[in-house]
Amino acid sequence: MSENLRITNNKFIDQTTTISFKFDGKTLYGFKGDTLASALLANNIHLVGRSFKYHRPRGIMTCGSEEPNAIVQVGNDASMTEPNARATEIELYEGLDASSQNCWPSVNFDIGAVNNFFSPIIPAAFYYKTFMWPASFWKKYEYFIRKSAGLGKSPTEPDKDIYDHRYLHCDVLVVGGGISGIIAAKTAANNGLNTVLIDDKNYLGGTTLFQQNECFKINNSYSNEWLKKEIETLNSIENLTIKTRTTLAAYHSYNYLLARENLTDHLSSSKKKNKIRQRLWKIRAKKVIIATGAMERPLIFNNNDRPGIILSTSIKKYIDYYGVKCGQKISLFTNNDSAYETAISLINSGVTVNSVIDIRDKTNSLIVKQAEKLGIKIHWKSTVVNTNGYKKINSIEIMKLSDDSSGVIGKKINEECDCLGISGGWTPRVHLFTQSGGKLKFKDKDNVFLPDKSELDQISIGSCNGDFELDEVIKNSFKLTNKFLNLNNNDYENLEIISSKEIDKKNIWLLPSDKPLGKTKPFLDFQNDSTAKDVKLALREGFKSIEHVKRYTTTGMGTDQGKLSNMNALGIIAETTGVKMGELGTTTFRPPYTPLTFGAIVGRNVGEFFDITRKTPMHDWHVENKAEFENVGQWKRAWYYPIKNENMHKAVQRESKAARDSAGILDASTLGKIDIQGSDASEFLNRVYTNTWSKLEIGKCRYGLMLNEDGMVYDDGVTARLGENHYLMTTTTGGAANVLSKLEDYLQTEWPELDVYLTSVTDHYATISICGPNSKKIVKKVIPDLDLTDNNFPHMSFKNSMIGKIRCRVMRISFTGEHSYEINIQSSYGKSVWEECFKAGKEFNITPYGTEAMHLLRAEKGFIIAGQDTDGTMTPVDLQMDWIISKKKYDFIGKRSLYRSDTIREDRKQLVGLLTEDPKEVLEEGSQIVAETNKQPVEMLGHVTSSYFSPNLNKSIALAVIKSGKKLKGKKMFVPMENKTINVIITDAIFLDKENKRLNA
Amino acid sequence: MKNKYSIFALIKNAFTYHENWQRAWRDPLPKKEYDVVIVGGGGHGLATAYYLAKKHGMKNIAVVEKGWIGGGNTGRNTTIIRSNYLWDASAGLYDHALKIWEGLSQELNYNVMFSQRGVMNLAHNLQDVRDLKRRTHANRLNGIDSVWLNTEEVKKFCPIINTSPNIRYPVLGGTLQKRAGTARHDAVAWGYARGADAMGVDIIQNCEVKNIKRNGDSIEGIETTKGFIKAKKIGVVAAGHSSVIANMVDLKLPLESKPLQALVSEPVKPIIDTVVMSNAVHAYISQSDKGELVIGAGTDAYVSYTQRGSHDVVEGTLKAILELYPIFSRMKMLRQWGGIVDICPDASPIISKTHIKGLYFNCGWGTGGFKATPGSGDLFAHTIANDEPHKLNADFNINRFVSGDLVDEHGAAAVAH
Amino acid sequence: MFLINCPYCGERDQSEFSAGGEAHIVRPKQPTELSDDQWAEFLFMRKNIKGVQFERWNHAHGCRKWFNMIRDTSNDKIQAVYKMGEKPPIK
Amino acid sequence: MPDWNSAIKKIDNDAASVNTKHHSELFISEVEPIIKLNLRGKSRDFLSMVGKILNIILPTEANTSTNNEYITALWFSPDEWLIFKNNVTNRDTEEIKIEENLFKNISQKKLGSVTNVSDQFVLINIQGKNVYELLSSGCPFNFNDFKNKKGAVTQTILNHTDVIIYNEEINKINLFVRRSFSEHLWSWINDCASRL
Repeated sequence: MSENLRITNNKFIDQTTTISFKFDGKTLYGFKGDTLASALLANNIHLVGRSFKYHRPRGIMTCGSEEPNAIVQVGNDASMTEPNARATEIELYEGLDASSQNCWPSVNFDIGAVNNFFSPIIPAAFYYKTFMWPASFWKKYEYFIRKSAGLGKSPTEPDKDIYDHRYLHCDVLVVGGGISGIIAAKTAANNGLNTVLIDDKNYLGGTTLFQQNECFKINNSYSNEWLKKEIETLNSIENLTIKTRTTLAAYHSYNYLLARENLTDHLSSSKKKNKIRQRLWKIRAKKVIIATGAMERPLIFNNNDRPGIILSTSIKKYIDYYGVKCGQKISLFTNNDSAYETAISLINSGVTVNSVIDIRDKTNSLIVKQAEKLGIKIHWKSTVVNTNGYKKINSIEIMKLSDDSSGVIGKKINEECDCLGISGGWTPRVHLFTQSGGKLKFKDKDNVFLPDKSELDQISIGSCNGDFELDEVIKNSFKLTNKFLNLNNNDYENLEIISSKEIDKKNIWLLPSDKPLGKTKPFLDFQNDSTAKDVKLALREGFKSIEHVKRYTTTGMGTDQGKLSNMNALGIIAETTGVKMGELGTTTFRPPYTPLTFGAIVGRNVGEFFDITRKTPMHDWHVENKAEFENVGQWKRAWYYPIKNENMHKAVQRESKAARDSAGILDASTLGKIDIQGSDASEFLNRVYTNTWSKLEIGKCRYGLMLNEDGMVYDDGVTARLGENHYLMTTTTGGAANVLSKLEDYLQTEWPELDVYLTSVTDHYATISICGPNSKKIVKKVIPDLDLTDNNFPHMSFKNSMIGKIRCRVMRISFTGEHSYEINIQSSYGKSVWEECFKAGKEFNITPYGTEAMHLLRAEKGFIIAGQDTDGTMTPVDLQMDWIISKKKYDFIGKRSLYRSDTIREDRKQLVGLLTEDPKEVLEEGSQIVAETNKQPVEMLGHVTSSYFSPNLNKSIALAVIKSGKKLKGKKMFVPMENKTINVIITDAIFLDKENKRLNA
Repeated sequence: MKNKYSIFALIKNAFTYHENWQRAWRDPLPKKEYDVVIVGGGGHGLATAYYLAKKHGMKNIAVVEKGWIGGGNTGRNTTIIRSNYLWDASAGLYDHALKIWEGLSQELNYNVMFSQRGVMNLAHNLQDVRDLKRRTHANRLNGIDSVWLNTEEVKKFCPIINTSPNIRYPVLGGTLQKRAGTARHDAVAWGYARGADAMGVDIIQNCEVKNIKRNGDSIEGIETTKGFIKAKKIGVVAAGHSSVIANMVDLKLPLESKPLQALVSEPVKPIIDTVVMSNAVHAYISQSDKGELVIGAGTDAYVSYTQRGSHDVVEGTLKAILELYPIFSRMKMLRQWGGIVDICPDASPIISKTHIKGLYFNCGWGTGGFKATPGSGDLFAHTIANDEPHKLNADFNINRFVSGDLVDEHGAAAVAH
Repeated sequence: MFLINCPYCGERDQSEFSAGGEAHIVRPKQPTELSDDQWAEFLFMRKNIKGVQFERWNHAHGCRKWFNMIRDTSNDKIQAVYKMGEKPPIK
Repeated sequence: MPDWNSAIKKIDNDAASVNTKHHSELFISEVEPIIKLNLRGKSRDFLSMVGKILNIILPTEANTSTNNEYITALWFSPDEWLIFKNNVTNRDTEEIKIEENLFKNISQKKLGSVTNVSDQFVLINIQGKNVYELLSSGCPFNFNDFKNKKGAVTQTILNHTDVIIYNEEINKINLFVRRSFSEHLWSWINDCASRL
């Protein structure tokens, strides 16, 4: 560490604890409390990166989140590396390993800097004007453009860190822990309001914390000492929650705000382990007080981008807060009073201040007088016309401004320096205010955009509201807070405040040089290398809107999102076009305020918590029996149960055969189940299904088809009439939630006169489906009391019974075409009853089958699956299910749509069966069907919706929808695949047991 | 005559410090009367004007834009271009556009950076597989270069995708259209504006339409913030604001305008060189030429003209991104924004005459209008010039909502783009 | 994220609700008597208003009740909520 | 006689029949299935009939509950309530009696509906100082008033899952979650609790 760059009497950081870290592979030392930036500066390292386009050397420029240049790659572990981190925000920790970005082979010698040489022919937006010839070469050009783009490197392995979310509801949220935020938070909390104060730094106090100057005093103390005492009292306030290292990222409507708390980034790697890295606070505040302060602006002049050129107040913070000298011989260049505070701090710390170059005519505020008293040389009404030094500034050239300040006059003065502080005035941080939808107004006197109208319950106070002088900040913050919260507090009423006041303000957005503009490099956006010349070029070419200029020149599109550049760009546009800044308006500030990790936004919802996993009561049995699972919505359904080395095909063939030969058992618990009660239950079903329900006998079941209002099939299932006014409806697995919500919608909105209640019982029941010729024997063994004779218990009926002391409901319904029973029992007993069925079925080789075999079995019978054989464009008529549409009913959901000119067409796509000429050839689901083979392009008549090899028929079968399919039975068609064409015959959609003998067997 | 853009022009202009570049387009005051007024200066509107002038010999054309050109959905989308649509009508429409994209930079003498880096659509469940295969077969027969990839091939084409079978919704395969890709969205608007302007089209910015004046069943002109402009024909291409314009003539459209959000990360060195979309887990991603990851979220379910959606949607999208690309957890969202998309019930657009003579609508592009820009402009220009649709947009008429003959891309495009 | 005042449960986060589109589009009592045009009007055509819109919301993850909301779609400001069947409190 | 099984796979192999888990300032336990009935009705007759049968006045104020020695009734909406037994009792006999009695007098008399949802929901009890820290990790509901209000009820979402939360006592809540979601939520709750 270069000792001479540290001053030792600094009180803010812990100079007794040394921390070692690496930068570009070199081991360096800093202190606890340093940022990476302050530690680098203390090591006399200014050059930390290269710019985006020209690869010009870039140094640390600020001390905060608006830093455009000092962005580094942190860590080199493939899973934990972080690109584009700001050196000014990284708290130093033991083992920190950072490196510069966007340079090769090194930041000191960067090949990419050749672009700087080409800069004359690559002005803003040059790429729109070239790389077009020859057309086929664009791919090659693009390869190089892309290669040179980007700053840091993405991790290449999954993140090992954990992120978290937390909701927070409060009366008052105060954003910003500077002097105004502290006053507001204290006032709110002391008056019983549940208050939260957040700040992105690891301390409270803002810039006042290190403002120790005779010109700024409160009640006879230095302003910083007064503030320190205020901060000390905060901990004892009951209603106040303070969150430091917490950045307000986004301010959404209805006072919904997102803040990111950094929990471990400042800890050494051993201490980070197993801790949550970042927590995203989702805050709902009744009232919001924004106290985010203001940002210093750079000045725009020739070669204003060299390492060693730093914002003036940042230099002050480095010396006063971190005890780091940014240079030994510092010049300051300003258009306002702030630079004088810096000059005085530097002198007090023994740093040489060459001079202050001030574009204003002589002014005599308190602070300027103090500077003069200390003997600081001031160049009034002067400007810096150039700077020198490639990798670090070594001198500046100063000239007098002409009378009207449009040019420079007189002799050029060369001043040697190793650092130049610049201050172009202050920009209120109105980002959050505008994010929330607030409208800005422009204050000409101060050249600032300030909060004006807002829809939300919020205020801005302090310098983000345009108060820049200490006394105004305190008085107005307090006054506004009182008014906003309807309080009559007088804590801060009678303070005696001494504050230097800025008398003169002057802005020249683009400072003149002795060279023509074309030969200068006045940078606006330091990261993206856009200059004032680029902005002027855009304007010349007709890009007048501020958004056009931004997009054309990329000004403000760097990782600082224009925090430093936007105001200057606007100023230059205003100066060039003669339009007032207030009329130009600003570009929109979008969330987040500073970049937010994807990890924090997602929180714990990764890996197993990515999405909910729903399980049936028998799930563990399926797992124990080696089932493969299929995702159906959020459900895990047993897909098939391979034995030994069986592949899916073999397992499904075996399961499907067993179900027809003897007995199969299926977990059908995922089907949606809705309990329907009420005196109008039958009428309700009449309206929601296409068929008639009023005459269904109690104890019987019926299949129903539900349409959308547009006439297209939506869902289907079997509904049982449990009592006079009582039904149990089943829906598809995937459709369950939507069907219930749709039915509720109709009941509550369209038919409130109906006395009907719907209650979901999907999870209450486990459903065990047993099918096959031996199913009856098995059910008999499990429920001996039940009379299973066909007379007593025919197909499409149900019986209530008991298994032991537990009630159950057995339905004789079938989705496979086999003789089949569904046992419904309370879910807690599902697994146990399933196991009993299995035990009872053992002698019949009962075979568990999964959803794939189920699909195969129903296809053999030509039963549709809503969502597979339908796609939202199929009517019941298209499905050849005309029989299910009641002709007698006046109305049901979707009925009218069935009679539109298109839906009554006879050549619509209709559901048919398909058989392949070669019975072994299984069609691919989704493949298209054509009538001619030798034509290109050829009309596609339809597609295959379901296709299987049927082990029971020993041939390939398929369901398909085909234009005019009904009429085409027996016709030959073709399924063209990539490398062959398959011949098929259109058939009836029922392949097996048309007479339903098996159902009643 | 406009200067031609080329590397030589750049070198030549370097000698004069680029002080002599011409305006890309003029900034005219509106004339009293135009043959055609296009309402909406986005990509589609500017392209319409361009093709009206270029292909239909019309000279007296204006584009009126209430803000700045390209400032709506043109400048807010995730720039994906593809044509692998399910239905013949859609495939015809979008592939017509894709073919124009392929020569657009040269045609406009403006580099729109059309980058055919491929678009992959992933399948995460068995129904996805069926749907995507169905689409691929249909595409192949329609002459569109779409192929099915199994999981290993997906991984090979884009190695950073998490194709582990142990994730919540494993990747079961996907489709790839190699001719698909992305383009530089702003450049499309600017390029068409420059091209249209060169042929005499007046591009009038900051000119908001306040009312449409009609005389019985035909239109007379538009009342704007810059005064009344007489027009023989009016083509409305106002995207999210289509209903606002339609309501001026008591025309109801089958549209809902909803917030659609997108976001970009900070720029990083190339890490993903294709476009990957996933409907089932609602995420799509590409990387811009600047290095930013460009990520699209879904729409909110409610109507809003605020250009802001709810945070839950962004969170849900990034959740899906991290499921598929866990390596991006430490990447940072740089900027997030919203647009207003007008969505038809069948997720297909309307390019149509109306029952009012001289009034035409091009709307309902929902979440995926950018990719169609050149085709949409060409076909809409045809429809306006001939007062009847081109065969490629005949199916996209308003009347389909009456007859029921929808072009239902919903199933295939829960998340379109 | 809106803060929605469910007329039954009180103020809740938007994530508990689902949106149901324009309100007061009454399902025709005699659909069979409508022309295709009239039916399409009911089925698909929407005002899609920029400004004050009447719409339906459902407290899907709370009391499951549908209710009406008056919201300005140009700024998302909710002006009132009222129960199904009630008259709008604002014209 | 079939056995009942918890919906949540037991990871700790201890003897208890339900899952329990200790964390710092939190104790989380699954409650053995008890009778839960969903009641729907709008009329005054409905309310008085329920009152007569159960000897309880159903709460009509939003987000509240009522209880007696045996039963607690939670408000769901103006026409929907959940009632559950305060203690595990002899499920197979007593439950059926209550349910059948209500069903006969309410559903069959067209006063409303009565639906057995005992196994529709799994009941998880969470107590300790960190209860609301845990809940606010995944729930947008404002618990500021709720947490001090014994008997308060809310239906909301916790980590994207529908839940019903009942404030049994200060820092002690009952959480009802649909059975098929319960194992996932249990896992999330414990993951979250381990990091509070």
